[in-house]
Amino acid sequence: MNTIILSAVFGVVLMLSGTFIDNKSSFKYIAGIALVILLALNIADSYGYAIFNIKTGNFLHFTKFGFLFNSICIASTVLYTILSGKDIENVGNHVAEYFALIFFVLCGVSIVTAYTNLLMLFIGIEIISIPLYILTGSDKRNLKSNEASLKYFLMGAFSTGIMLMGITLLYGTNGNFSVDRVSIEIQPLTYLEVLGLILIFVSLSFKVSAAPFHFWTPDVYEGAPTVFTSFMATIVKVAVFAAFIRMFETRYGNMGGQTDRLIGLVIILTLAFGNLTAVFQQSVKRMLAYSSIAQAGFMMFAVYAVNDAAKEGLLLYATSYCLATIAIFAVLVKMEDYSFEGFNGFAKSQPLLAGVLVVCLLSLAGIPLTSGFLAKYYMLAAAIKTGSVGIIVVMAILFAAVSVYYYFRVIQSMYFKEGDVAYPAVSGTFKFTLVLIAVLIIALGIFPTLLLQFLYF
Amino acid sequence: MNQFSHLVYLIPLFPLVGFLINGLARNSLSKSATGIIGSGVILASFVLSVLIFLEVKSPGFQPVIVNLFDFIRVTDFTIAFSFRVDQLSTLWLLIVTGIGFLIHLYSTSYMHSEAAPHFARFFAYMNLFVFSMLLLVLGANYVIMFIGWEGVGLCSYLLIGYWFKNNDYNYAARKAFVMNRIGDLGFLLAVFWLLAKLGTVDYTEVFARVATLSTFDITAITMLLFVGAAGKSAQIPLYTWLPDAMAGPTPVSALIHAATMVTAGIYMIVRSNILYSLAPFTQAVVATIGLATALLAATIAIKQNDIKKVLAYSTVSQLGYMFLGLGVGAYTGAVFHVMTHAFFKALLFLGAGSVIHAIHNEQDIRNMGGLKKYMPITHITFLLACLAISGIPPFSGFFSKDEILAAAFEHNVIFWIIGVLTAGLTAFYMFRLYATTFQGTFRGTPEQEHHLHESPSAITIPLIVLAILSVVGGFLGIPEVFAPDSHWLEHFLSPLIAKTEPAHLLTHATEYMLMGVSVGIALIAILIAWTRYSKKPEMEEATGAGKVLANKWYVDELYNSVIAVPIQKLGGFLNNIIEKNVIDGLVNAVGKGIQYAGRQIRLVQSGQVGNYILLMVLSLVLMILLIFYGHNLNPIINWITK
Amino acid sequence: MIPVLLILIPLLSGFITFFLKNERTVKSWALLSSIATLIVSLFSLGMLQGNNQLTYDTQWLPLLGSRFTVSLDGMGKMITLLTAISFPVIFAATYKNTYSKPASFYALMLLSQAGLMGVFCAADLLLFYFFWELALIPVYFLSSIWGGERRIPVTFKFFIYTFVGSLFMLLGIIYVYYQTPGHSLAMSQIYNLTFPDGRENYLFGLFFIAFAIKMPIFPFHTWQPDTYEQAPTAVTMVLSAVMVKMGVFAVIRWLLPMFPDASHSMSHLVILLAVIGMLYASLIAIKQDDMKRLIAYSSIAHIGLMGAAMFTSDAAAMQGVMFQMFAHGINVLGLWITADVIEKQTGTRKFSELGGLAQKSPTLAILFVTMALANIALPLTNAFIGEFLMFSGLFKYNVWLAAIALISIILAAVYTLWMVQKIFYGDAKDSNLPVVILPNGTRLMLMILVVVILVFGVFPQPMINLTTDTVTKLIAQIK
Amino acid sequence: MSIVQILFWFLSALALMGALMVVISKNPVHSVLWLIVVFFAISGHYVLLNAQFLAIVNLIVYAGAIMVLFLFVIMLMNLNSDTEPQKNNMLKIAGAISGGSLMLIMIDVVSSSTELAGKSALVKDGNIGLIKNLGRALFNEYVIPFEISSILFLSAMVGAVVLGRKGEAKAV
Amino acid sequence: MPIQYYITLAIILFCIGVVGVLTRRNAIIIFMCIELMLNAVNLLLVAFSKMINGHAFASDQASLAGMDGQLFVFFIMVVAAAEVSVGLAIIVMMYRNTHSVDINFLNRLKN
Repeated sequence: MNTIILSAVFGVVLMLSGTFIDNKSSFKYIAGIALVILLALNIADSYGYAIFNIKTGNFLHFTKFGFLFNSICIASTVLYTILSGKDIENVGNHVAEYFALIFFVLCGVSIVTAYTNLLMLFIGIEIISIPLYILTGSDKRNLKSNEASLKYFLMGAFSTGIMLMGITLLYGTNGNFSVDRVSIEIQPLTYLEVLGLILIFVSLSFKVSAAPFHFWTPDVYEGAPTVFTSFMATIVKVAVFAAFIRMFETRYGNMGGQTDRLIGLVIILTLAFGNLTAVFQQSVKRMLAYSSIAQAGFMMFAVYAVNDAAKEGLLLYATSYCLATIAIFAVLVKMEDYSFEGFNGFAKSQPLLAGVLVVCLLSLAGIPLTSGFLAKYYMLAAAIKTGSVGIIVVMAILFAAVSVYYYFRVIQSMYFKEGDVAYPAVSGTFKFTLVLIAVLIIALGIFPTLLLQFLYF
Repeated sequence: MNQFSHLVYLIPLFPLVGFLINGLARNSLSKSATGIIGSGVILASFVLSVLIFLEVKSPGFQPVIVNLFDFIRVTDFTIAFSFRVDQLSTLWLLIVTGIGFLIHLYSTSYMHSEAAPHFARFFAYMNLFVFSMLLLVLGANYVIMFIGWEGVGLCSYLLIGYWFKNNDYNYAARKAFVMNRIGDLGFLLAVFWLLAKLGTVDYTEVFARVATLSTFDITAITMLLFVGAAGKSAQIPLYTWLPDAMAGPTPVSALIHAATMVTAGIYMIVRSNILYSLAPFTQAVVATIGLATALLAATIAIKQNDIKKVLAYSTVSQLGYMFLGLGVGAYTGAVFHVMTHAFFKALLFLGAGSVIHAIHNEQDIRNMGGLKKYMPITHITFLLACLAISGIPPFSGFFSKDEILAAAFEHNVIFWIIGVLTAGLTAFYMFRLYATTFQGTFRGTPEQEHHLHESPSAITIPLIVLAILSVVGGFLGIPEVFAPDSHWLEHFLSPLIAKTEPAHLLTHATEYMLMGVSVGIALIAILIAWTRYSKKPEMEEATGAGKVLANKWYVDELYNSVIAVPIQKLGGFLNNIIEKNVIDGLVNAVGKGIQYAGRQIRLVQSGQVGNYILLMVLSLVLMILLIFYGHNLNPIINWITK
Repeated sequence: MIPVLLILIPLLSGFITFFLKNERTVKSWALLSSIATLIVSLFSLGMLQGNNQLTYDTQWLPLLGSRFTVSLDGMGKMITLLTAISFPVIFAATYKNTYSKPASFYALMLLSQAGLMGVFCAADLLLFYFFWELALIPVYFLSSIWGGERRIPVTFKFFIYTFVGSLFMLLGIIYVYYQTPGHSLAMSQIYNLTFPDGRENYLFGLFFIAFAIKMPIFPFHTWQPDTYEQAPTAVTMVLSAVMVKMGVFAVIRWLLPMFPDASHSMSHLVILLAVIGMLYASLIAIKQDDMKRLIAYSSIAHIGLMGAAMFTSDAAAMQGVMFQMFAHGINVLGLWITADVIEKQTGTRKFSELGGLAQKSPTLAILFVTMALANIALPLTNAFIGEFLMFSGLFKYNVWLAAIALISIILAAVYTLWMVQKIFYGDAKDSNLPVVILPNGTRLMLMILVVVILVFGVFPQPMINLTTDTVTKLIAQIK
Repeated sequence: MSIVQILFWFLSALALMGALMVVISKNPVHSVLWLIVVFFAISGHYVLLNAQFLAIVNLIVYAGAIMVLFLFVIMLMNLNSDTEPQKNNMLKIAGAISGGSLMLIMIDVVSSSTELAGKSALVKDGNIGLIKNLGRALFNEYVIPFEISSILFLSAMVGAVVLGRKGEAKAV
Repeated sequence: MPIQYYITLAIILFCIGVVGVLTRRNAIIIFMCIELMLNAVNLLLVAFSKMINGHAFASDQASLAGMDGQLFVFFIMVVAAAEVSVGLAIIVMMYRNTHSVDINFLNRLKN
């Protein structure tokens, strides 16, 4: 509960501080400190030191998994703020509000990682979504930003409608909105429930940009101000996965025996769309958008498998994906040219940043020694553990290989091609944080236990 | 006793040391030092060989196996690096080291015009060759023999391509090596066959356990071994490398392509005679091939104008004889012919070398003539050798050839007829060569004539020695018909030769008749050749059938178009079409396909919200359909998702 | 501790190298550290099996049932020795070569050595996979940065190709993991698995593709000639001397013992492919005009033989494979070193532009010819031993296949001697090529290699003995 | 047919017609007005189901506030029927067909759902729709979602500020 | 009333909304159609809540069972209101820049 309340409070604080403080650059410090406090209190909460002892009834249930997920999201946001705080200031005048919205999103995140009631899922998703509509459109004079915002909004609202229909149908059968497993024995689901679950599944797939409900993703990610794309593509996306897995790990774990075929199809489609389309992209930013779809395809395995390995894997995946993507975006934001050619010769002018980028890209591509590898490993392991070794796993493998193609294009540009990159001077903190991320990626790639032990201790 | 036999490892060691010294210190040694080292080590080997021979000759000698170390030892089999001293190997030791030494001696003079490092290189190669040949001969199992087998092939390659600046020589060298390798392949397969069936390649054990092999196995093994022998001993179809090998310096031709290396095949078959005796089919094949080779090469030799080429084809022809002998079971005869042939063929080559040396590397006999007055010693020795090879009694060739022919007659009259015919041809082309070269008048340039001289003693001494051997060598195997029980060689080798059922002995009358016919035909041929070519040598290009012979029955061209060109074409096809377009093309097509798919799929991303939502709704509809109405699709879906 | 040292020395010194400035320092440092590795490796030779210095085991990923277990058996010792020899030889032989950013170059080289050592020492499947990839990444960078003209697409293809293969292996690993009773990936556990009917063949396929691409076995080989041609020669040496052995090694270490039945039932197909590949590569090699490409194809042919021999389940053949791994590594190393020297000094690798080098550079010619002879497996060179043993096993497996495969040794003679002839023979006057001067380090290294070639050609037994334990165990496992 | 039934059918027909007209009307203003008709019809249904509170809230929030907002925006933009170009007919048909098929499928699934067979909604009676009960529940059990939804409003407010305020400096 | 009627009605309304979203180009109309969808859901929720209540009503007239549904409707309205404010702000912002609310012109971002 700490996190939900405090993130809301901090959001309000930042919003209000906008009226008192003129200096744009001070907000990121405030936000940074607030985030660190939030992180600390979230961790404290996970060990039972809650400040607010509120009965959450059957709406929220806090678990280690949820707390750890929150921690990951908040910690990622901390890194994000350190790396990209300066760039947020460049988006527009409402810096305080942007940070406030980010805090509101975090509030939504901590709701969807802990909900036990469809109402909370709905509200949580909306709390996440609405600030994102706004952040996407925050570059108000930029037509692309406008367009992205409107597209996102229209489709988001539409998917909300679908989700509500799904929730309603579930309610119609059960008479309540709880997702907790009521009885040990698994009863076969009714038609109505299955239909409702499909609708909820579709809507959540939309949120995590799983194909064929991913169409908004590339456009929105490209149109949105790059800093916010970074935020959306990482923290928000993995949080929705937490919601997703919560939905299907509980009462609806077995969608009438139909889950795996549906999710299997979605996984294949997502991997295919994400990876194949990313191959053709000319802009790194848009490529990353498609890559985020592809990564979502892999994270869908957690939803497919819903077992212990899946949960562990999702945590690891979320972490490594967030770390790597945030770092890449942090570097990308400062580039003038988002095309692949814009990176030509980057290694020469910025060897350190290039090195970090390489680690991140390798992690995204799932090369061993980076956490991305173990994350993918866990996902595949989770899928295979369910006993169905088949086309989808092979497809995942093949598409993972395809993904190497576009990730390595960046590396090729940076290291093997000649070119001049005009890159602004970056602060020591920036570099340090990037190196920290790289180290984390590698450390987790060798000892994932560093992270996953928190699930059990 | 056997004190020297146990030192047998020194015999190959000497040449090896010579090779190392000459090879490594080639830049610092003077020519004379090189010559002394190079020839000296062979002499040392020869001396030791003689000592061992004396030991072996003594009655009651048992073969000595000198085990140096385990070459390859794996769970299934062990191959020892060991040498075997017995009658056969000792005999070959003498031939190899003896003639080898003479040729080395000869080379010190013949190759003297080479620069010191190259001179040293030459001797290094020669020493290495002798070393390999000795390994081949001494090895106590097929693998060691194979080591020497390939080693002589290598040295042959190195020596043929000794003048590496000339690309034609290089091609010839490569051809020799590759053709040898084809034969080696057969040898190797035979070795594997033995290993697979018997788990050993050791002669003693193989021959002891030969009874456990099926007839098919034995036939296969012997056939494969024969393929190896055909490669090394230049039999049909693998003979074409030998004439080309004349590209090397003449001593090389003498050493390798006459006296030693080409006899390796004979050695191997004699060594394996116990196997061959059990494989009548193989024997028939061997005899037929040998005979065919003898005839074919002899016909070709008639129309050759290069002095060395003639000799080369005569070598091929004589080898064919030896195989005929092997094929009809006259192992001793074959060995006997190997020996006599080694004497007179070395002599012929060295004589030819002497001639070539004298007229400054001219090899075309049409540009020679009348050399007998300029080079008396060469002339005489060459003539003796020609007589010997023609099978004129009492020269050595007569006895050995006669033995083979007699055995052939016993076996099959047709063999004998063709054999005699070939013998006639041999006499004809040899004396064509002799007459064209030494009789008549000199047809070269005046400048060449001015320089004509007899060769120095380092060349003539070996000639003389070999000439003596050519003349008297035949007395080692006097046939039964002249003096009963005087065939020394047969006695000497008898412990190693398979005991076959006694051939129905020819009556003395028949035998005399056979001898008479063959000698008569030879004499007639000599007469024709002498009279025809000493006055008016064949100067114009051959036409008609002669052209076919001059062009060696177009066998080279045939091989070229049937084997070499198709292989090259196949390589080109694989390289340019299959590799680039099919296999790599397939790999690249996957990449291209992915890019293409990416290009196409991205069109779905039209940018239109309406389309996006439409697609979402459609997918939703499909999903619901799939779940609720998709039972009919179950097999397909299960296949996809399971 | 030995295997840990073998991995750690290059790993750490590799990282240190990144921060060294001076080119000389970098080179000396790399050379020194690789020699240190070599000493450690030599040290291991003296240790008997069962010596606990040869294994190291510690907790690593309890959640994935994977432990950090490294150990050396006979084959391990042999192949790590090859790796340990290769790197100092490469460093010394190419000492005179200059690279832009030398620190990165040598650092990556050392890292790839660490990866290779890891692959050869790993006794845990996941650990093995880690190192398998770790060895690949530095090579990717090395070739892409310092390679030839078409380096980027070519190296990339190589990378993707091998990566796809290893991903399949990853699937197999995961499946195997769930099959083990204690959910473990330790070698001891997975060696004794039995799989449900039919599954074993699929699993075999998953692993085999990875290894076949790496070796490479026809028709998965097309990455190789291009990569060898485009990579900087030092990297090509690593690739062909050691890295392709990863595939062979992996088959013996993992594939055969894990799936003996499948290996047995699939052996026909594999051997057939391997034999086709031998002939195919040999025929193509005949038509090459580029020295590097020719050696590349010849390497494919040689590896093809190893690929065929591995699946014969014959002890002698297996010994041959192990021996040949070492022998081929040494031989091909020598060939590449010469190729490098010739290319660096004459500026070309094309046979059509070379010729007559023997006249001006006789030492080089002699050394090269010796190695060329080893390449065609002439007796008394090390390659003969290996090929002899392998062919003997292949022969036992199938006479016809062996006979067909043997044709490739004839073709080997054709193209190898062709290469010798075009480069060294002929008249030097025809070409305006400069004299090729062997730098001292290169000359020394080539001489050492030639000595090794000959010594093991005459006295192969120590090397055979080294790997006998592995073979015995393996054969027992398979049968 | 009872009055309830008559009302039900009437309201349903009204709602459906209104909904159709929302979609069909070319003039946005008409669409808004038809939507309001739908809302009224639905509110009528609420009343019928004895959910008075929701009926009122529906009218106030939807018909009153939201639709006015819509209307306001439409007026502001001065949109009329001429300004909206029609979609490509193909797309329209495709949209209609897919929407229609969605409807058919959903209805089919629901109607073949056995657990709903014979169940009916309690009309007129029941007191869960009363404001007293709803209010009590809202501030007791539902206080957490209730409070949390305030965050939603906060962010919507912030959004309105961020997006609505004029005068950003940055050019495209 | 039989619950099926309500469900059918709601689904029809919902799907009319969907069709509207699919066939119109005016962003505001599309948005309105989405609101229509939400209302269909609301209606269904209320109907379900009364169905559940009716179940309990038979035994206990004062039963509050099924109230969740009506509360949920309340929250949906809350969210819808928030959404509308943001959505209209976005549309207005868009209109300010392009003077159009036609979604077909939203095609700067594609492929």
